[in-house]
Amino acid sequence: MSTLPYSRQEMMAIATGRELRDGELAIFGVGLSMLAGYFAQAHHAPNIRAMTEGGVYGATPVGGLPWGIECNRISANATSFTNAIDALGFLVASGRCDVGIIGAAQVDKFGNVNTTGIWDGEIGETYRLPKTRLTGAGGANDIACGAGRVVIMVTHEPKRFADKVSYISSPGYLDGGNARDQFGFVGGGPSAIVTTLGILRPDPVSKEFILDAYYAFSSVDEIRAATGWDLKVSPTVHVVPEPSLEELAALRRVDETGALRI
Amino acid sequence: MSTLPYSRQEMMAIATGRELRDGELAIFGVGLSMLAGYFAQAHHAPNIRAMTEGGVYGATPVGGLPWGIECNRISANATSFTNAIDALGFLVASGRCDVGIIGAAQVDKFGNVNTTGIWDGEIGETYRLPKTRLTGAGGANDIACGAGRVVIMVTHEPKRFADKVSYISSPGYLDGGNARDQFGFVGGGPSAIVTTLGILRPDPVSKEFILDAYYAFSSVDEIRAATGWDLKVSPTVHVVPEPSLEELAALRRVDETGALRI
Amino acid sequence: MPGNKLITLAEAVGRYTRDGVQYASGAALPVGSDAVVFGRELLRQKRKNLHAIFHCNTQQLNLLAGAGAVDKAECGFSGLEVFGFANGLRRAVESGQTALEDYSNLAMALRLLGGAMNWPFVPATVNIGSDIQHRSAFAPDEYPATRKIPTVTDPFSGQEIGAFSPLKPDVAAIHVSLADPLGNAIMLGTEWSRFELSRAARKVILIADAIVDTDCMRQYPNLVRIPDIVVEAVVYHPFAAWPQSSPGLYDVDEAHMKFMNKSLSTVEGTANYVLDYVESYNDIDSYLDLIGRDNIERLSNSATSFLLDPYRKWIKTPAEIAALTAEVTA
Amino acid sequence: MPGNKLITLAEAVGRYTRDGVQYASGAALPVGSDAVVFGRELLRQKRKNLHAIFHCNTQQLNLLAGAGAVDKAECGFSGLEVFGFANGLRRAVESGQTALEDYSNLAMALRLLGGAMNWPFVPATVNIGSDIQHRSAFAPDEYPATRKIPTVTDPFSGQEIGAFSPLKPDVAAIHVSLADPLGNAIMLGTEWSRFELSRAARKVILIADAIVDTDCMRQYPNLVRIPDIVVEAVVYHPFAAWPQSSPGLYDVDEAHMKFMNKSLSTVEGTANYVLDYVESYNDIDSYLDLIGRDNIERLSNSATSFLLDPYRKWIKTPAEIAALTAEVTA
Repeated sequence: MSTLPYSRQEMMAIATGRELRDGELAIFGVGLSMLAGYFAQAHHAPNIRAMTEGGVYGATPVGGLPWGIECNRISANATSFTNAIDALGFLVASGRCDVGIIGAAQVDKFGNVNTTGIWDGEIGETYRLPKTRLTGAGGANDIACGAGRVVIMVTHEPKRFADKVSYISSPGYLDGGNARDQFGFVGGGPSAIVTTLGILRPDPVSKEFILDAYYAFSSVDEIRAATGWDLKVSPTVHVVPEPSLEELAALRRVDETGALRI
Repeated sequence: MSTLPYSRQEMMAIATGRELRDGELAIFGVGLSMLAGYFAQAHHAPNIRAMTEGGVYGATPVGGLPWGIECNRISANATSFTNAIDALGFLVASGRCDVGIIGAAQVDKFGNVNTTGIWDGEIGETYRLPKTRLTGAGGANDIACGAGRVVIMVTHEPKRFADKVSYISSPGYLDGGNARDQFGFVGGGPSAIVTTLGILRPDPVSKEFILDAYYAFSSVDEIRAATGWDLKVSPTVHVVPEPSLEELAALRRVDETGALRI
Repeated sequence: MPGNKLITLAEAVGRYTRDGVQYASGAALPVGSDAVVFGRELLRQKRKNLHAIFHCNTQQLNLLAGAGAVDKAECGFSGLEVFGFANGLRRAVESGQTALEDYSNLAMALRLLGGAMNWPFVPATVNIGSDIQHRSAFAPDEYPATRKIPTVTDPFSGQEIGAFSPLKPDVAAIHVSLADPLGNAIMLGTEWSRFELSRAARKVILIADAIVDTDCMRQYPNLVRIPDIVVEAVVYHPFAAWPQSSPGLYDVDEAHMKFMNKSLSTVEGTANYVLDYVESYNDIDSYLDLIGRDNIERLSNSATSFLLDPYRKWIKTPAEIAALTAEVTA
Repeated sequence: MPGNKLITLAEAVGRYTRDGVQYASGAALPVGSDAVVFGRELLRQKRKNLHAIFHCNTQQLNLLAGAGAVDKAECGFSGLEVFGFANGLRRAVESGQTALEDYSNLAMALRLLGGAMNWPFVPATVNIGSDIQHRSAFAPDEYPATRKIPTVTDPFSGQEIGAFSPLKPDVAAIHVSLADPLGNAIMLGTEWSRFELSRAARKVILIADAIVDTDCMRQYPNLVRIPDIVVEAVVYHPFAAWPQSSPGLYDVDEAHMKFMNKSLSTVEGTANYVLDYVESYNDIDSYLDLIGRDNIERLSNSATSFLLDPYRKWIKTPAEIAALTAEVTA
């Protein structure tokens, strides 16, 4: 790693940012996903319509990674502040938002996300206490249900890539196939899982996530070993282009305090 | 009339204003009902929490009768402007508002109000065109469903007091008795019909409106003759106290342009 | 959609409307903020068979319906408040020209909320039990009408309440006090349901009495209830609500309110009104001439003028706006 | 309820809360506006067995739960954003001390909207299909939980969606940037769901960083999203959100955010924190001393300070506020 001119987190943020297209209405979660989103705006999507679930519009973070979606670092130059009903309801749950970026503590092969808790084994019929309580769904469930497509950002470790998450906080493709249809979700579901090692995308029919690409510094074998299910590999698996100098410069302008350089 | 130091409309407005108590959350409709409400605030209910369905709070009209609930005459000194969802939903339909004042083109013996149209005879099974189209329900339906109690202001004429209104725009007691219960309305229904001739109040059980009081210038016989159904008279029927000098002065301060003096 | 979105009124009507469109305005009240001038331009461009969604009737719907351009309308209130019945709309309804579907004012706001939220229905605890629920001008032969405000069972209590159908108009022309060229808007006075409408409509056009620099929005972001991300186009048009009022900018023109409504009470009067007050001007200057420069000065001398004070320093001149508009058209 | 409503923080907690109360705050986010100081006072007055309604967790809930004062909590997000897991709340949940019922952030806002509207239920197109719908910490033995987010049938399409239960907390302490003595309030920065909460709660107490004259509200009525008519009491308390931020007034105190959260990760650390940062001050001055006067100066030097500029001239001095508060108490 030390030989690379960029960190794995930076590669993940840039690969995530590349998923966003100019002009889209896009919602960014807290932390890394916000840097990834604002990187896209700073680099290749100047007309992206960026928002946070706090209802903060027209802003560009100042002073480094905002501490939260409502942090003063993002409130210092907004053109509009509204509220949760507006941002998560009118603009996201409605289906109006093109793309959202969310994080995950645990994700499974159908792109279901757990951010609620870790249990030892299945929870069972009784809702017993979690071994480790996490942060809950936040706005990610709303984004997962409503956004046109969702990009999931997650550190690639076996414990985070489970065959089945212990708790679905935010729905991916549920049991796979057309399982989302019975709930009538207006959003299309996760289009990519971008990790510190590569990019997974869903099979168009089964909706199982398969390995689509790896980074210059990773490999198919490394990724399969770091995945908690028997990860299938796309016949077109390929290497993700390394960050360009322009991309890195844009990212680091947004990530002023170097949160991604760790 | 010319011998009285006040007009019938002024008497009606003062009698309506007397229905309001200090500290109540009160909503006023457009026109005369607004003058009646702000008269109460100016005279005996200084701490009334007055609002209009536009979501205009903390205001006192300037320059005379406002042309509408959002008129600049009422927007010139407000402390808060919000919106319809707030005023009619959160504060009125919710049951939070203590009292509302509404007008009527036609009212029936159960306090049902028609402001939608006049047909010749019953409408029948097909929704045929009205002979005369009126203004529709506006916010009065919402007030009639949600406000703790409702005061109806109406000019006392036989054509306006029908045995049964041709169209229920805003529900009173519907078919009488407990008929409102099946719809679960949180509001209690109309507590009084204040007219240019007297005051009608509902029988506690049947909910039929009966004559409760007449004015110094009217009589039981005159009122019965001006009512389109066989109006019952309360055993405690009595004369309404005439406006005091203080009441008249307060009313005329609010009614700066003399809308009620006609 | 960041970027300068200033276009002319004529261009906005030309680009975003067509015959038969489901057109929303009047998420405003009959005496206050409404883009009445947009309705005039719809008539100038001969739009017809409109399906009008007006939270409340305004002089705009009164004019459009009176002139025969409206087939269907949905309203919460169809009068003109203290100015009385809306004679143009009334005539169109009584003649059968316009089918007017009645709701209450809260119902219309909730239907816009439901459209913005993309709900399949909105809970209704009002309008039920009255003839608003049981009578439908859009389905006159159904009595009781069962598809207008059907019942739904609350899964917690088992009780029945009503259900409103959400609204998602094709296009909305929303009057605002101030807009920047990007489409951020400030409304002074009650919002009525303009906030919800701006999210429910498929396309939103702002009609602004004044254009301000975006710095104004950065100073007052909590006032920007309509952000640029939901806006397609911005039209600058002073006195856009005339003869209605715009808090902070101008009062209601009482004389013209009465004259206009009286004109609309007959076919002939309406034709004359259209000739004199719709087809008679060519640009903003001649529109203002029509209102009358003295009249404009009088109406601008409003008891609400102080409400505009904090924003005056950011207001752009007509020349600056013309240059910005040319930039977009070029 | 017009009239001066200024009372002290201690009086507000004493008068409006009791053990077991359904208490709402945190219609705010974990890093921004929340009346954290109200939570400190709840602990000073030994309130316990609270049922906490927090749209999102904040340092207030983290502290209250960590100190063992919360039996039940309902949240959309229970972390501290970039500051990580909320250790006090997490410990309380993992030990079984606090039953935490999970919803999403939109769900919590909609449940407050539904409470404000007095609807029996709110349509749910989110949270359905996930374990948020099927698992209930308040009814752990029911699986799938059928009373938490039951289904409801859309009468228009026949499709099933979900239904949220509305929220009507007994009392809400709402942090605002500016309030006048009557209870009119201006929020700078995202409202999150404070607007809806102020109408859903049975009693509303404002906790304001600064008190302004009512003239400020009359100049900016569109900013007054919480009007006096829904407010019971107004508490003046500078740095009420500390260590969280208040846009326009002060930034997040990063060091204390981390220190506080670390303290709350153990029983012992929590006890020390309560000793040092809850029970250690007697009045506003000693509270500000605790934060540190240099620290206050640093935190007040915010990139958002310009947002407060338009209102500064109406801000009342501590002496003026003390006189007004004495007036109410007398």
